[in-house]
Amino acid sequence: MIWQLDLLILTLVVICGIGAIMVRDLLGAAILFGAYSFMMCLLWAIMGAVDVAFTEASVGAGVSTVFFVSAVYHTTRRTKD
Amino acid sequence: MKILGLVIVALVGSVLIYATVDFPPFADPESPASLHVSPRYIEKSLDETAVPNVVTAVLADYRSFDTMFETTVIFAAGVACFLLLRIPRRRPPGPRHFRHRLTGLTFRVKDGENGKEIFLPLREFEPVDSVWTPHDFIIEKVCRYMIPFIQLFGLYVIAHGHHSPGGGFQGGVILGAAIILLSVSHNLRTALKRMREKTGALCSALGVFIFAGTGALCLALGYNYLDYRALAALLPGGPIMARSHGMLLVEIGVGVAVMGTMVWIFKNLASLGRYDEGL
Amino acid sequence: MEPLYSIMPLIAVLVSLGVVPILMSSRSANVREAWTFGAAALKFLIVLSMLPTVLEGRVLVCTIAEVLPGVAIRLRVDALGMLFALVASSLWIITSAYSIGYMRGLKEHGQTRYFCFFALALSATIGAAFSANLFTLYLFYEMLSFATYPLVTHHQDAEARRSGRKYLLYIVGTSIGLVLPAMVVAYYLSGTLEFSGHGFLPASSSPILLGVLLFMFLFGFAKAAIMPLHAWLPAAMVAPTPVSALLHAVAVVKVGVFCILRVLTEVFGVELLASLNLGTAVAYVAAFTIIVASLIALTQDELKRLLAFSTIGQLSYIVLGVALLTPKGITGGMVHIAMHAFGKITLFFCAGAIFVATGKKYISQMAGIGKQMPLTMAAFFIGVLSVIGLPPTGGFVSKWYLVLGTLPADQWSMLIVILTSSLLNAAYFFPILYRAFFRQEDQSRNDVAVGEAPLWCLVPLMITAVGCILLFFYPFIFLRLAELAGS
Amino acid sequence: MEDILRLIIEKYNYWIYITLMMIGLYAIIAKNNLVKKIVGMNILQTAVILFFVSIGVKRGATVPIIEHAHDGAHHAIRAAEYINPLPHVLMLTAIVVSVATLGVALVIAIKTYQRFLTLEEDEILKQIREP
Amino acid sequence: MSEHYPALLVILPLLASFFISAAGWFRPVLCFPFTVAGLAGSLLVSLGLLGDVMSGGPVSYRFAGWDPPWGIYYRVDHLNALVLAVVSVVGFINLLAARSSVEKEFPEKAGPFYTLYVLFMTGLLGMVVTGDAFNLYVLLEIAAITGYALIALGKGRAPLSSLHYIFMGTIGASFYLLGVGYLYIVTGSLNMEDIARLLPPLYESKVVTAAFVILMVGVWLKMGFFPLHAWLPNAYTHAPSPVSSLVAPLMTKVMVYVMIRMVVTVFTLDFAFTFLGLNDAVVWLAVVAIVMGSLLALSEKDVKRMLTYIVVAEVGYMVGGFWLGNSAGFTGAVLHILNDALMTLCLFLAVGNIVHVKGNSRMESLPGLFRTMPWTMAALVVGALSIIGVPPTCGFFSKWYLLLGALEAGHYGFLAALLFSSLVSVVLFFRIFEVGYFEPLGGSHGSAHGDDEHVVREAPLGMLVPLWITALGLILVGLYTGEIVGRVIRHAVPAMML
Repeated sequence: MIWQLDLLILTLVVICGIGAIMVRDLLGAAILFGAYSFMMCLLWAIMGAVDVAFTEASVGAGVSTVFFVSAVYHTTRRTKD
Repeated sequence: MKILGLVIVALVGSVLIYATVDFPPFADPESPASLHVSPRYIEKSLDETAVPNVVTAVLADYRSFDTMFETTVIFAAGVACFLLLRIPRRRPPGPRHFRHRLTGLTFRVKDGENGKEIFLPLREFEPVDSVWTPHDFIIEKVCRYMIPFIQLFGLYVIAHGHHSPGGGFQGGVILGAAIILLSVSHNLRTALKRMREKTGALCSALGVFIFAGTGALCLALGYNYLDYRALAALLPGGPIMARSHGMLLVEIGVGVAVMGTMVWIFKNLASLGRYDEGL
Repeated sequence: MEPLYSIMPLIAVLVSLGVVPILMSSRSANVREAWTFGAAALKFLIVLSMLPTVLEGRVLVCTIAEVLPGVAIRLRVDALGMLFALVASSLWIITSAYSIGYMRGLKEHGQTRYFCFFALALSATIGAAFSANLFTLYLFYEMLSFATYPLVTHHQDAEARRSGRKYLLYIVGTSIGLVLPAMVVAYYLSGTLEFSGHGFLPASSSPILLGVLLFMFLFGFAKAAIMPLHAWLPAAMVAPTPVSALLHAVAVVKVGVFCILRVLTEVFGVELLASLNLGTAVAYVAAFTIIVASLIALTQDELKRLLAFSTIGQLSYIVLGVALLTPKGITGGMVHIAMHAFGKITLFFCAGAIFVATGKKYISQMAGIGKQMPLTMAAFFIGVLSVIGLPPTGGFVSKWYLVLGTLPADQWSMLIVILTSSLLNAAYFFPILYRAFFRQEDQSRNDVAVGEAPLWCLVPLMITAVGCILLFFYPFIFLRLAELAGS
Repeated sequence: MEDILRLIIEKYNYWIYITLMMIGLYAIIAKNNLVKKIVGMNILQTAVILFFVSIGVKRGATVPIIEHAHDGAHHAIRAAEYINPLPHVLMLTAIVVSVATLGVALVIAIKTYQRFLTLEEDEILKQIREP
Repeated sequence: MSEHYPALLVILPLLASFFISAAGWFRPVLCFPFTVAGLAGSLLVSLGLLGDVMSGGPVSYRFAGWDPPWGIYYRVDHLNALVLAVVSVVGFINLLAARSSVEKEFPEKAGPFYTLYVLFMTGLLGMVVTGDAFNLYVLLEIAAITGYALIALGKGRAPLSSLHYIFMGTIGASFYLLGVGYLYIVTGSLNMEDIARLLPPLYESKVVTAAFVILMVGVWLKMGFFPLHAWLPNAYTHAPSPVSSLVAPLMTKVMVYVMIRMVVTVFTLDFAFTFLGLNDAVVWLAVVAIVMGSLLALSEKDVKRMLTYIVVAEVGYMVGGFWLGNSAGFTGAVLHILNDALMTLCLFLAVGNIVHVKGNSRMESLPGLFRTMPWTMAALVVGALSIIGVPPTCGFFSKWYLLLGALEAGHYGFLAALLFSSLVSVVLFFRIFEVGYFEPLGGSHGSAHGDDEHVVREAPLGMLVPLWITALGLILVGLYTGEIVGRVIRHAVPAMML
């Protein structure tokens, strides 16, 4: 485990998380959420949880994001907050 | 609402921080979690189940009952999406749109006399929605060539889950993602041709059934539920290998269920239950 | 003596419950009434069949289900219960007859429902009479509350709705708000709720707690209409008269009083009450109710309301008698259940008969009515005598015992209360009789010739009036039962 | 001071999970947009998963896949050499649950949108109050 | 076969779900029979289990043949045997009643509806029977996800209510999971009994305290305990009637069971009552829950919504009763799980019938109902009497034990709250009955007072029969309270409370 990398990714995770709920565009939020999931997946891979990381990569960063995008596509991108 | 949110967050956060102080240090090999139950999994699983990937062994054998319900959760979510979104009604009468495959020209076709539908040869024309949907040649082609490899990889992940990271769930998601990719890069109709709605839905239920059925088979053979040793009566290799085989069977079930459900949920979400063009 | 296990009490309770489905399914009025009668007669016979055993001093017991540790739904026929059941079941027959006349005479709607709930209410009354413990008593008490609600609000109009609301508020409010916690406390203190002839509350508990408990029970059983929780009774007079008659002269209010008697004699026990001097406190509350209710009755113009206030006063006689804690007083109080029931039901029947025949509800309209309806008013006169407590009517017997009861207790003030209230009773009843017999009716409204009420109404009230007189000469069964219960 | 610093550094994974959890919780409670709330919900769930995965970490241990499994030479496996696999198993399940919840939540959000034509909670509530 | 009962209990509905789902695609007519078969199977099994437990003591089952701390382990003692029977009975009766509504409201989606129905039941039954803290989480999510979907099926604002339920439910479940994680980090185990064995030396640890708090908050969120109840009324009101009458009686009760199980088996009473000493605070919270639930119910104009607030108040009964910390309170709480499940089922079924005939359950649609729907209203009366607590309906007896427990604990606030809520229930229900009884059917006042003309427009028999089974069940359970307490619940009372 390289702690500098670890710390960097942890910070990025938090940034992506905050970004996902702050950005005023739902599509952007969805993509940021995908990035968040991907960071998370990296983090877990670093921590040795390869199976979990694998799952998160395919589910969190992959399928979840697609779900989000299709939901946003069928509703609206507009948001007030 | 914002203030309430902050107050609640502060309250919960303080409880969590309060507790964290007493946590065993991070990554401590002497922490209780590392000493009590898990050592047995690491030390014995190879002997007891003949599966080197401890995660798979625990997932599909020691705690297989959890995993069965995990599959059930996914199945339930699929059924839920279907129940809520799917619009079972037939297409409302009115003009339809077709695109000529070669030229990309779009035709508007009205229904014939007495509401009879006019069929165009689907080899040359494809139905499209009234809204214009772009199609990109490069993406279509690249994806078309990638998808078989993705699927192959998915199968590998399921099959090789005993020895490397992966297993039914991850493989199932990858297989499902392949279909999703197809419908994103082309359109939903194309994906529906590859995997009809009924097939996906039945896969979803069938996967759960394979899992639960394997357990019930063990029960029928006189062992406890999901005790794969029972399968030694049917498969070669003795009780330990039977556990390994049982796990494979179960992982296949999980894979089938997850693939079917992921596609199923996506189809409903992407077309609002109408099963037309999709995204 | 050993209790006798018998299923008879259960049958007695269930008889009227059993006819409910038949009543509901029958479309014909005649069939319905025949069944009502049959059930009433059967119930009376069953009750009567148990009388000899009870007179021997034995009790009959029937356990239905053991619901809580140490508490069962259990029926037990003892002397006091027998006394009450005899009164209620015999009067049910008469009231059934009267109901038929009244309901047909006025062409009331919803007669099926009426008879169903009537039967249900009777079941609950007999059940209360035969309860073997406080819990069973409470069960039937509540059952009676809810079964009588549709009867009270039978007219289904705005006034009935208001009165029904008041009725529920008082009755159910007090039973849940006061009796239930009191019962839980009693169970907590003693671990049992069983009646056994003497109190089960441990004498060692704190006197303040016991005092509070006693008053929770006293006011909690608001059916007894002890002031200040009496207001529901005049309000409930919107009900059809047979309901008022049976339920508010016999069943409902008497169940309330009966519950208080049970609490005084079986939960606390005479010794405990005497040692804590709580009897006197209860007696004062009762005395207050007697006097105030009589005074209010003086001001009433609607006959049924007047009767209601008279009932409130009379009920407190019973409580007063027992609260004196002397043998004669207890006997007097218990016998008064029967005596007052016969007297008051006669009066209600008369009021109803007047209403059926003439449509009149107010005393001020009743001038000269004694000439038009001589039989009814004669019965009314007998009822009045009984309620005031003058010979030759049954009311005299109970009042005599009450007066005797005050003497050994040195309760001169109570004696004065009883005598004063008798005078007040006379003061509010005699003007009615005077108006009925000696005043001429207004000539302007004399164009319609009015006769007696229909026979179905008239006969029952004659029977009860005769009953009042008979009870003066033959009160022995009731006296014997009351003495058995008091000893 | 040094103690606090050590506490912070020693458990920084735990602090991050608490931060993420608070972000998620805040989004669910305070955000107005339904999809934002769903995002927050997912962040909350991943935070819990991060916590569990952090429990499993062991210094000096490797991924829980036993090497040289079938090479015949059977030497004793020491638990300290491998990362605790149990939290991983649990979290696989938790991820699945979270994606299932996500799917259902999005579908219901779409249903809500179809009915009210907005995803803003305050606007929906306004529509309900004054139809 | 009987040694496999704990597994069969959960497996039968799960296997049925496959057949129902498949039948939905090929022969939709078969969906309902498959559902009935699956749930009837698990009903029989649960009754068999109850019998086994009553005669032979607790039963346990090792899944996949692994021993407890390593494998998943189910354990059935008197407490969960009773709750299992309740859950399966309620689910089965409601299923029978659901058929007519489903055929009327969403005939083409019967397949997925019944699939979710059995999965919901699977989740609940599993939650009750499991002895593994994490397994409980998974089953909780099954029940939750199916519940969300079923609730969102309703009309009007149902999707929004369901979405709120999802948010709150997910927070609750995540908190639960986090609590389990906290326990895991200090003990290293997930098996409930194993955790209980390892915990005592760790009581001083802040982690255990925090785990307890978080876990309780999570569970309370799920059951709608007072300050955390905001999602409940909307979700249960706007759900389709067969769903409300399924979710409302069961979900809260099962969560109460989970709370009891967690405190009794995992943390042990020593920790929760003696070490933390939170009882008084929680009981006061329950008092607030009861009072507020009753008051909020008073302000409602819709019968179904009013019932949901009654559910909130009833949750207060059970939580408060348990936290009184004595035998009578515990008995009352457990008995109330049984009674309240039946009572709310009865009431929601009755309201479901009204909705089926009238289209909604607002006060305006009630006039004249005693005349047009006598059977439904009569059953509603029975249910109401039970909620009020009138003997011999079962509601009285649990209230009795609760009162006794409050008295024993010297907690007069709780005692007063119980009585208060009973009185409020009288007002609540008689308000309904007054409208149904006094206000005439049509506009004109006189017409309803005519002759006994029969204008009966009842719900279909398929809905009436289950309703009346439940209503009679209320009385029977009341009469057999002594048996139930003496033979089952008394053995479930933890030794420390005796």
